[in-house]
Amino acid sequence: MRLDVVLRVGVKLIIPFMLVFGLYVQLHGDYGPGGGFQAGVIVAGAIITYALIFGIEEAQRVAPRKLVEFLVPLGVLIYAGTGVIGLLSGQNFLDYSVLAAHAPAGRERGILLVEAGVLVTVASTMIALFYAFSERGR
Amino acid sequence: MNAVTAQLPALQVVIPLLGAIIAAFLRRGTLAWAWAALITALTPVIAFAQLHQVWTNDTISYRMGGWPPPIGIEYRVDLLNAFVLLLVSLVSTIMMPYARRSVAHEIDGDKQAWFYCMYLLGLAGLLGITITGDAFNAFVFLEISSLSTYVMIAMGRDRRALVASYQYLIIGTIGATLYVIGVGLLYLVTGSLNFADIGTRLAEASAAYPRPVLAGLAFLFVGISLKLALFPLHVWLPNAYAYAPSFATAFLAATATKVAIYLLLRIVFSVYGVAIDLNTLPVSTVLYPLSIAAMFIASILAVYETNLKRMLAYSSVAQIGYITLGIALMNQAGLTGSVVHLFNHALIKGALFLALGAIVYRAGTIKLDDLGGIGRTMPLTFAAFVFAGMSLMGVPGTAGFISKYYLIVGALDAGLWPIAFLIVASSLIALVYIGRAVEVAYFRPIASAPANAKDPPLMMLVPILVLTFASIYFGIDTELSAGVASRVAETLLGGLK
Amino acid sequence: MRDTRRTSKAPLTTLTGKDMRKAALVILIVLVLFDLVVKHHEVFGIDGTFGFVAWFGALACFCLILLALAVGSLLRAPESTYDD
Amino acid sequence: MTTSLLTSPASALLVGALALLFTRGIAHKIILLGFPVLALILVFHAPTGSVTANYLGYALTPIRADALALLFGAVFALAAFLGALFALDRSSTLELSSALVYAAGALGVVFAGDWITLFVWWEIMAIASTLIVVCGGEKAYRPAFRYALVHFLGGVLLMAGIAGEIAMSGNTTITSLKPDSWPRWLILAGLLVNAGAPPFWAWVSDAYPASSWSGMVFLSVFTTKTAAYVLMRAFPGVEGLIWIGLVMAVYGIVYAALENDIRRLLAFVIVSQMGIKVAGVGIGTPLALNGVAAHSAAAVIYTALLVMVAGSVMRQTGKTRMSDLGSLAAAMPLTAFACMIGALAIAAFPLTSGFVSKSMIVDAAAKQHLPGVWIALLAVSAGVVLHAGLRLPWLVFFGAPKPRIAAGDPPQSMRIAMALAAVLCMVIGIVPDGLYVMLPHQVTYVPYTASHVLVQLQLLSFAALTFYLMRDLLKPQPGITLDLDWLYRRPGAWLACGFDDLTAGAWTRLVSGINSKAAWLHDLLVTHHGPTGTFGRTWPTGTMAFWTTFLLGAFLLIAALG
Repeated sequence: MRLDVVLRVGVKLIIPFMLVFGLYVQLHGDYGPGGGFQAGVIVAGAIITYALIFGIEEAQRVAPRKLVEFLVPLGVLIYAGTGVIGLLSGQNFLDYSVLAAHAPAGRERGILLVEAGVLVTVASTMIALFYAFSERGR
Repeated sequence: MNAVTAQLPALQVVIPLLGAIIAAFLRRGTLAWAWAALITALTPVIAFAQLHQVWTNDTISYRMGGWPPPIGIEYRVDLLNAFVLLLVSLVSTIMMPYARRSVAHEIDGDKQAWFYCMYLLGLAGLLGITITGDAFNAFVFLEISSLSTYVMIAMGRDRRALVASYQYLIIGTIGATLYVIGVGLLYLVTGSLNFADIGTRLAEASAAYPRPVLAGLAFLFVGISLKLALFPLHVWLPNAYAYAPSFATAFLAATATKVAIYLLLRIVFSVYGVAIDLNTLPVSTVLYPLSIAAMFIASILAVYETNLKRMLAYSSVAQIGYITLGIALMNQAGLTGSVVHLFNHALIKGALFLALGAIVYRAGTIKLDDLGGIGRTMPLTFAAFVFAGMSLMGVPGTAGFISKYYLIVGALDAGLWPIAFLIVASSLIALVYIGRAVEVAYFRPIASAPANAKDPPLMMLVPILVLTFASIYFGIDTELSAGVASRVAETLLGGLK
Repeated sequence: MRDTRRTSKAPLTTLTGKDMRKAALVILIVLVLFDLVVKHHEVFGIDGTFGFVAWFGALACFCLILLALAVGSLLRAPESTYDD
Repeated sequence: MTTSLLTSPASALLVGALALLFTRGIAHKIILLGFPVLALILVFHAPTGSVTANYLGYALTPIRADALALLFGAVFALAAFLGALFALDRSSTLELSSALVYAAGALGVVFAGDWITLFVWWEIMAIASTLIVVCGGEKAYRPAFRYALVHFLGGVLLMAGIAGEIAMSGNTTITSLKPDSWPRWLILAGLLVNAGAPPFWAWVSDAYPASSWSGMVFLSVFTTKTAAYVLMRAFPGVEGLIWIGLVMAVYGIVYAALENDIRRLLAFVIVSQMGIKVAGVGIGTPLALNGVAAHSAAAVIYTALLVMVAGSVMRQTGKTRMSDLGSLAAAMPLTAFACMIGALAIAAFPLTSGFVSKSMIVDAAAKQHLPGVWIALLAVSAGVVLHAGLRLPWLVFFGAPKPRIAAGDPPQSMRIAMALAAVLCMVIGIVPDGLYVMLPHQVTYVPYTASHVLVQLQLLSFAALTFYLMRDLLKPQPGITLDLDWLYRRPGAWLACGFDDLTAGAWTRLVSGINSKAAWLHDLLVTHHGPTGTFGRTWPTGTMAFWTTFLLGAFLLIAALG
């Protein structure tokens, strides 16, 4: 497939849009359908598409295996860490109202952070799974 | 200080959870072990503080994210789960010093940190199931602990570990699915996910929709029964225990099934028992035959088993039979026996599996036929095995005796003397399989595998001895185990008229 | 008092012989004669009588020996009886 | 509570027994001697009153330190020390360690305030004492087995009785009982087995002489005396005990008079002495019970002394048959002297411990106006010259010279042990007040009146006269005297041999029948439960899913139908 110009150019054009769409789904998750899980899959899809067309080595130059495996726990850490901030500032665990001056604004910010954590973990897990399967045959 | 005390329920779960994530960043095995040991050691402190609080004051209720129940998730600590929390966290802490060498011996260097990450995740999951007052949250934690368990089992050296893990994964997933269907049914009829809240709404719901309420119980019961390895849904357990890394086996045997039993107690007594007369529910009807079948069939299986880990795994299935038998009796003494056996069995099996792990570490095999004379080359380890084994049989003066005593009294109170007789009879089968191991270990000529074996290093030996001592000690001082258990039984039966 | 003891024992060793036997006899008689001086608090009537304990001791011992001989003639068996 | 349990004399001795297993050399000896001394100190520091605990909902009294318990506790600790000192040269760690456990069991029984605690220590004693018998060597295995069986039987009787008593009265505390219900009869029977009462008394003369030269010292002290102690607590004044006791006393005298083996002779002496105590318990007045307590205390010391003498003779000469022994006084002067002190004490000669204790029981019978009992006790007192009082010392240490036996007094530690015991026998006899103040009941008793002394001197000297005149009839002869154990040993032997062809044939058929059935059962079990059997092999995941569905369906069905 490497020699297939149409695919290569097409994919290069699509990938930025996929990433932006991922971000859109991510941010839209506060009010409508969407959120970190779906966004994470879309972002991972972008990388996986890249890997399918340009080969696994190319993809791993963009998203190295080590980085991906690092991001898996990092996302969870962001999630749980956000919860811990509530604990540290004297509120209950996962109570985000302390993140900003107004409680509703704080909760909004908390959900944003939590969703970001979910995005990171889901995306990196998907990619890691893909890597694991694709390297199995060798 | 007060602020910390108020946050204890959250910390109980958050500390191991965060600890697990951080362990994943640590690359070196020893470092990850030290971290996991530190994190584990914090959990019984919290559990003890909570038990103390519950014992002296009252139930603790914690609002996750500040949302009041039943809308938000509630962490609710009463005597029963405070007791289980302490048990799980304490046994894990005692076992941690053992982990370093055993894990280093059985798992490749680069995977050790990953193993500890999974272990902490599993611990967090088990503690989470125990502490949460929310049915769906319990499902989430059930999945967290199960997933990490699958990984831990798959990390065993034996190739069959993968198959065992896969089979457990399928069965575990079926179990979790049934559980979540049950929760869904309850949510449909009561509109709540909070255990206590469902309990209060169930009377009304049961009058309006009797069938879904019963169906919900059926799904929850069977789902949890898969997790706690109730006969005949136990088949995943022997292989999972046999091929998992030694430390993981000991950890799972001591904690995982106990937490599942806790969940069953919670559903049956704190949810259904509050609203519905338990004698009209088919719980006892189903549990009696299965428990007794487990006590006998699994014990006899253990007699014929030549792999010591599988032998003890079958023994676990049989012992779970005793616990569920106590639940089936549904009276004060029987339930006390159940709860106290949950505690004692965790100690006993912890000690036994750790001893087996030490044998793997030194002699490299757990095939009974290859272990001739091991009792003489590993005197302390095997002495611990014998003492814990005596406790398993229920020799008077050991912890196991206390459990069986209460169960027998419970059976007699229920007017079921044949069951009391069966309890004694099945205990004798334990004598046979432990006796078989003793015969090989002490009276056979020393075989080649144990010839160069000796007692394991102190770090491994001390946890074995501590747990063995505990499984004897709690036969003499029954204040903590039986004392708490009988109060727990009282509260659980509070709903029963 | 130790003397009484020896009287019954000393003649058995080859060293002493007749003299000791005589001495023992004297002591026995003296012991019985003491009953004239010492007041026994009798309970059953017979126990305060003169020389009661003396003759009773001899008789009891005699009876016990007879009993022992009877038992012995009936139940004595070689040491190998139970060799199992 | 926990502290007082840990510092109880019994647990101290258990620790000592454990420590013995792991030490050697001088430390070993220090522990062996030190822990009994520690136990003795702890007896006197036992918490006054009682320590209570709760076990499985039963109120337990693991420690009840009243006057009686303190007396027996002190005597047992002292005896354990003497026995340990005597056994200092014994190389069998198992025997010594068991001896300390045995002593711990006895102390545990003494301080036990409830039946459950008592039973636990009772069984510890049974196990430890069996081990001591086993340590007598290969010849002791069968006697040890029979000993274990009898004590197992006694333990079962006692346990059944205790269980019944608790079930019927709900009371765990050891109090004075009347045998008016079957559990109490069972308790009494269990206690009497240990006391050496008929029909099971033969275990004493069967097992004790099989033990080693040092082991029998411990054995002679604890089992029977603890039984006397518990009888005192639980069944004082039960009239039947008087007659059982008298039968035991006469039996002991008669069999001892015929016995050839010095250690078997002493075993009969123990039963005979126990008989007097059991009879005292049966009389049951405060004076009688004081007498039993005092006599037990005295008997522990002088019996131990005589057993030590026998042990020394056995160890130094390798012989125990009196027909092989004689005139050892010159070769073993100190042992001979100790033997004489012991003989005087057991004969209740004035100025010895036996005199100040036994006369209380005899007097109690008189005070209760029991003429038959009184006469019988007097006769039994006279009969002592037939065994340990005169027959034993005469035949072993004096009497006709036998072919020269090259032997001397035993090693120093054994000599010291015997000397200490002898001194104790005399001290108690000369200053009885030290013993009297420890007695359970407040009774003023003056042993040294002219009448008492004269009665005892007359009795003993004229009994001795009879013995002297008839001595030739009681010469030691090889052989044994058949006993009640014949009833269970002979049929046992027949059974073991297969007593005749016919029955043997039937037996074989039966066995092969059982075997084939057993093999069938075994095959069945393996088919289903073996590692590759129906239940044992790993089921396919689908089968498991099926069972899950089945269970779910069954549950739903039952729920729907119910």
